[in-house]
Amino acid sequence: MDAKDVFIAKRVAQEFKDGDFVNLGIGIPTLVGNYIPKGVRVFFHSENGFTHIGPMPNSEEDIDRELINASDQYVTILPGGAFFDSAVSFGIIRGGHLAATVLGGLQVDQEGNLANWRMPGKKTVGMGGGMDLAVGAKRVIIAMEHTNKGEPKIVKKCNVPLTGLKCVDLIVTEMAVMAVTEKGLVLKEIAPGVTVDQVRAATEAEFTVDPDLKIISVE
Amino acid sequence: MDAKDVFIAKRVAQEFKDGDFVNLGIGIPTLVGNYIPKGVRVFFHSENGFTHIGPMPNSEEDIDRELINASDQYVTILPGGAFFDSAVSFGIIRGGHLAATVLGGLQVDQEGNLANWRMPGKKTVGMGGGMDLAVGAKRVIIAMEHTNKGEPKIVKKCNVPLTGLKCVDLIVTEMAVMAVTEKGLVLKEIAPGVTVDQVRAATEAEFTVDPDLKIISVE
Amino acid sequence: MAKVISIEEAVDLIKDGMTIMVAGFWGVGTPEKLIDALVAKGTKNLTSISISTALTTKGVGKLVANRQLKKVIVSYIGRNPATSEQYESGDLEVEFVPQGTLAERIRAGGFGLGGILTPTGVGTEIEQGKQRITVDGRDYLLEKPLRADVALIKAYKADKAGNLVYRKAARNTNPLMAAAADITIVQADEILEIGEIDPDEVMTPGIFVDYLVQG
Amino acid sequence: MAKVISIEEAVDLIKDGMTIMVAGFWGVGTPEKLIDALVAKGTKNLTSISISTALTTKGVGKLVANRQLKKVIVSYIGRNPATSEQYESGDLEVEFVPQGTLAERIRAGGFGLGGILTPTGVGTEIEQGKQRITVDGRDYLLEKPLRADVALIKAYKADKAGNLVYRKAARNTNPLMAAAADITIVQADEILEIGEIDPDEVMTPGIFVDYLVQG
Repeated sequence: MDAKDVFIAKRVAQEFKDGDFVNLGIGIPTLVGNYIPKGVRVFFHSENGFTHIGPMPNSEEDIDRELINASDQYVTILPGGAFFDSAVSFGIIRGGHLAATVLGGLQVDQEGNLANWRMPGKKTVGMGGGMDLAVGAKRVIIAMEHTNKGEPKIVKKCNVPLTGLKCVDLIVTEMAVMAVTEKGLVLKEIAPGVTVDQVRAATEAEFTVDPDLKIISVE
Repeated sequence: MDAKDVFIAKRVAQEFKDGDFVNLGIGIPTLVGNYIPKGVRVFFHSENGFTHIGPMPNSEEDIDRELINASDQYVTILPGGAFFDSAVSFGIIRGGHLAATVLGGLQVDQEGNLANWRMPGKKTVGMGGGMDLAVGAKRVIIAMEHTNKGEPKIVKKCNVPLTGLKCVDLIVTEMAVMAVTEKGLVLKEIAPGVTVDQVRAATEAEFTVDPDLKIISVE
Repeated sequence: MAKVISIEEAVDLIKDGMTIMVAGFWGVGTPEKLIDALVAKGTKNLTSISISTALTTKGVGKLVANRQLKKVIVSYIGRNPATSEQYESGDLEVEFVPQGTLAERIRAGGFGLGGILTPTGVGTEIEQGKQRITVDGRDYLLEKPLRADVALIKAYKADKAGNLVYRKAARNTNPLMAAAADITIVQADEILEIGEIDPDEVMTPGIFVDYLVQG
Repeated sequence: MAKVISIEEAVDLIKDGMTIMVAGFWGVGTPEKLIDALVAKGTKNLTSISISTALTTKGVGKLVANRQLKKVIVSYIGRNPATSEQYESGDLEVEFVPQGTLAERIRAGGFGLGGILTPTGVGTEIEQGKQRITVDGRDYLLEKPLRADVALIKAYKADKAGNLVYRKAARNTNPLMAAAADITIVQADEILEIGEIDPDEVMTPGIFVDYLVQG
């Protein structure tokens, strides 16, 4: 596991309130589940049709072949969970019943547009439930590395196919936490040892700096 | 119970095939359930949320207060029935999963338009599930008296508010059975002792007479 | 996560002028204790969404009889003379919605749809003010979502995670309305501990439920 | 009323060129025995509607690998190299539909709706060729219903009236697809007598089901 990714996941995990229902996308977002602060109960929604995703089974004989998560991994369900069909599952997503979703990103632009499903020139595998999550969850948090091989991922305007229009609320990277506001991107927090100038150099988008800028603090 | 109404109900009851799911409206249509021919299994759908409506409970202690039909009568459910919510119940109706519905009529016109929910000048109580049944069931059978105090109910063009547009397939009255076809109304059967001229006199709509005109036969 | 509260606390969540959804069909599946408490409290100028206005002694009908409603969105008002009387006198606004359309509009409200296209009502009075859209040669009406401030739900069994199970014909609009309000309050015959309802048996997942009241 | 038939009789109902729906999510909730029999039969030029094309050894993926499909309507084709290969070579048409939209389109097909309005996909590539409709200030795409000639369903328990019960995450698209095809065929782990499933426990009412096959 990449240390940057763990750092991002830990910071994202601070975003939830006790009792929140949350959907985690694949990649860095999946890691977030490992770092929920003590005392905060977060319930995870699985788009294939249940809430209260539990840990993976301890042993082969604990596996239930009809209980997988959306990434086709055997999981368990915690007490209080419920199963439902795909229409209800996406009704939950689209209807704003999730406090948040955490998704990866190829690009996010300063208007909060998100691109994460298709990269021209690479294989197209489909959007799965990503487009629904992007427009449906109450808060859309993007957990991604700040740049791709030095190339900024937080841009003025996305130039790869969009997943959702003006849907992003918060961007968490290994360098920074940025909020998408009506007045544009606002740098809210920076990683320890990182300067605002370094964030600016790694970011194509315009952003303002919160007068109350904080240092990201994770355990 | 009016003898005319029983006659109509008995004739309508001949319209079903073994295994059909059917919804019966209030009034004459409700009577239809009493006269299903032997050997034909018809399953009744209750729009408040189940199939396989069974008979009314035999005694006070057999009543289940959470098991009523859409007319607020205590009923039972036959083996093979299932409960579901209102969206599924009307999905069944709208989605064409009912072989037929039997509805009453204020007016039916020669294009198959149906008016049965509201009579100007009288109290408006609402359409309930009637408009959904009119457009959704595979066959819409209207069970009604041929005239209202001598006034034809089968008309050239409905002049009271419509329930559904071009939705009626068959009209069964105490005088006649008429089919709505692409070429207009066709008189298919007449009641014993009734002449075509009498049907014509009691009908405002234009209709043709099936060359194979039959006499309605009920037990 | 559902919070168990008293009936008084529950009806305190409903303020004058709010829109409420009341589940049930002729009172079957209606949380009558919540309705009774709302009658006792006398909250006014409510808009109510329900299948019918039931009877003057049942379900939403009690709120009509007590003149607490300014508008009802329903498919049927027969059998409740109070509704007809207030409707005719102009004291009560009545929006008639075909029952299947009502169910879909509520579901759309809960599930984030901007509306649904239904063939129901095309060419009738209820088309007035609505957009007609042709899809693959057939005409449909665009019907918009319905939501409420508060949904009043009646369950047979609930667990403290808010998972609900209904019984027989009492299910009707309950699962739809539970998802379509900002605050969902459930009157349950039985309130069980978390884990006491099989997750496969749940008819309304707890994610939709805010408050539980002992029925 | 459902009729119990053999797997061979079941796949004989599927003809070259038909559209099929295949329930399941990564094969969980997919009637694999029906798929295997369809692979053995070699029926060609099918269009398939499913969440994903699963793996080459699972679910719809086997039909892709055996080149029996001319088109797939799916939300995801990752993890199945056969799909990607045929898609890139132009041998297989792929229509990508966001997963939640796919679920609603299938439901609309089964429930007689002319379509639904969803915010999903507004402003993205998948808006192409679709109508954008503004409702109360928010933009939605009009998404049309999907239906199939045959739906292939996997149940845990069925009774001979066709009532179905699913288990855990195997429910997914099963209840939606069961209602949205001209012919609905169910592979059930257990086929029970009528009356052996509690009517409150039924997840898909028998009215939607035509044929049962022992799983």
